[in-house]
Amino acid sequence: MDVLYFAWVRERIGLPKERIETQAETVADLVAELCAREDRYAAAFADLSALRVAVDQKLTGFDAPLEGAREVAFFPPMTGG
Amino acid sequence: MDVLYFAWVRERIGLPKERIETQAETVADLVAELCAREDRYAAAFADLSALRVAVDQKLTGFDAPLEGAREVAFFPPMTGG
Amino acid sequence: MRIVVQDAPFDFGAEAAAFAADRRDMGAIVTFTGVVRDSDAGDLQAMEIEHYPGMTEAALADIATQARTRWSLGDVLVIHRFGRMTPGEPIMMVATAAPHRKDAFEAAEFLMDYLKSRAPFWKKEHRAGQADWVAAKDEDEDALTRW
Amino acid sequence: MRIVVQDAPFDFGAEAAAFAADRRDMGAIVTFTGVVRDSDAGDLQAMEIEHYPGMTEAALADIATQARTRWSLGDVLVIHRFGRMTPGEPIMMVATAAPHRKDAFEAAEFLMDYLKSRAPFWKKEHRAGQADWVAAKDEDEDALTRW
Repeated sequence: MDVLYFAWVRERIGLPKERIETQAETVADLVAELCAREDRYAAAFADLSALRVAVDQKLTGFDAPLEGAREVAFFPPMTGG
Repeated sequence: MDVLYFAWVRERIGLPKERIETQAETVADLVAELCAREDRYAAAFADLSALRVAVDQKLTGFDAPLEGAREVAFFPPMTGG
Repeated sequence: MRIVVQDAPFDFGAEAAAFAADRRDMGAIVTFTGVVRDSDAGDLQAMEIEHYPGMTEAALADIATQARTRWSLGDVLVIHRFGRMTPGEPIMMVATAAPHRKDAFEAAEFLMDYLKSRAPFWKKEHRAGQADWVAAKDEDEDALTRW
Repeated sequence: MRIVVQDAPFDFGAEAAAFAADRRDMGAIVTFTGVVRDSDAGDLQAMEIEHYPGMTEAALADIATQARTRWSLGDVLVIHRFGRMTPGEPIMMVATAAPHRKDAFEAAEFLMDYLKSRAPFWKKEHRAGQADWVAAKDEDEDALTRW
């Protein structure tokens, strides 16, 4: 699965995109896996209320299932316009 | 005093502007004077709720005093924009 | 603040561009343009707009000044034509510049609502063989109650 | 309906003019333009906008389609830039064409409210020696509740 990071999430984790092999069933499970890996992930995901997630380019919640997902993206609240 | 007419009020009365010497104390008094003059005025002023009035280029009501007024205008509700 | 009342056509794009140019301290620009709309039957030949010279300019300036008092605005533009125009031609425009979008939007809507019912313009529609004064709509008068 | 996501500058006046041209059946055209606003201290060097290619276009198209479902609109335009821009430069614009002004205004405000908080753009402000991500405002999220 492709995992993408944007804005300060990208900066904290140190890369825009990576390929991750995972059995995580939900977005929250994936976040827990990543946090367990390295401190920079734990730092980026420390406050989930400050983060948004999209699965296959659609905004969703951290309880969203990952079955069949090809792309997950994490980013801060959007500031367009 | 100059009395001006716009839109269908102008068309019904048949002129855009006339000079009127009057002792009318209010707009309503002036309207009564005009209506007494000729049928075309009575026709134009038949329904005051369908008319608006400005004294010296400021929207006002039919009870407005005319003392010192130089210009009175009658017209239908405005349809700008 | 700029108020223009004229019979000549105006160039909406050029006016919008000039109004928006170099607004380093204004994050939000809103424009509204009113266009002569053809009748549903497609038989409108022309729209004719009569106005009250002198009062028109004063009423528009008063409405624009009220908007500047009520919202935090950097600038206001009002252009309104009179005379004869055909379907598809711009009748008028307003533009507002504000630091924030809420002010720019609200002020533009306020300007339009007041301009519709409080500026001395009257529209007449010309169709084949007949000409009718446009009646004011209750909803336009009602729109003022929200301000 | 036209959705444009690009790093190049766009010509607001030309886009507005093209959008408004020949709208014989649309009486009301509203445009909103967002401009890079300098800081109060006047020390903003640049605004940098990051986005999520693919999702951005889909999100903007979805928001525009929602607007067309909710209001009687003839057309919708959304242009949004990404990359680096300086104070005074347009960031984005929306335009709506409708038979009546209420629809054109409401749809433009709806587009802006959703675009602010639901399209994947992130702003970073560059000042002398520092760069900060712009924080989302509670009031922008709250603005969605009115629709």
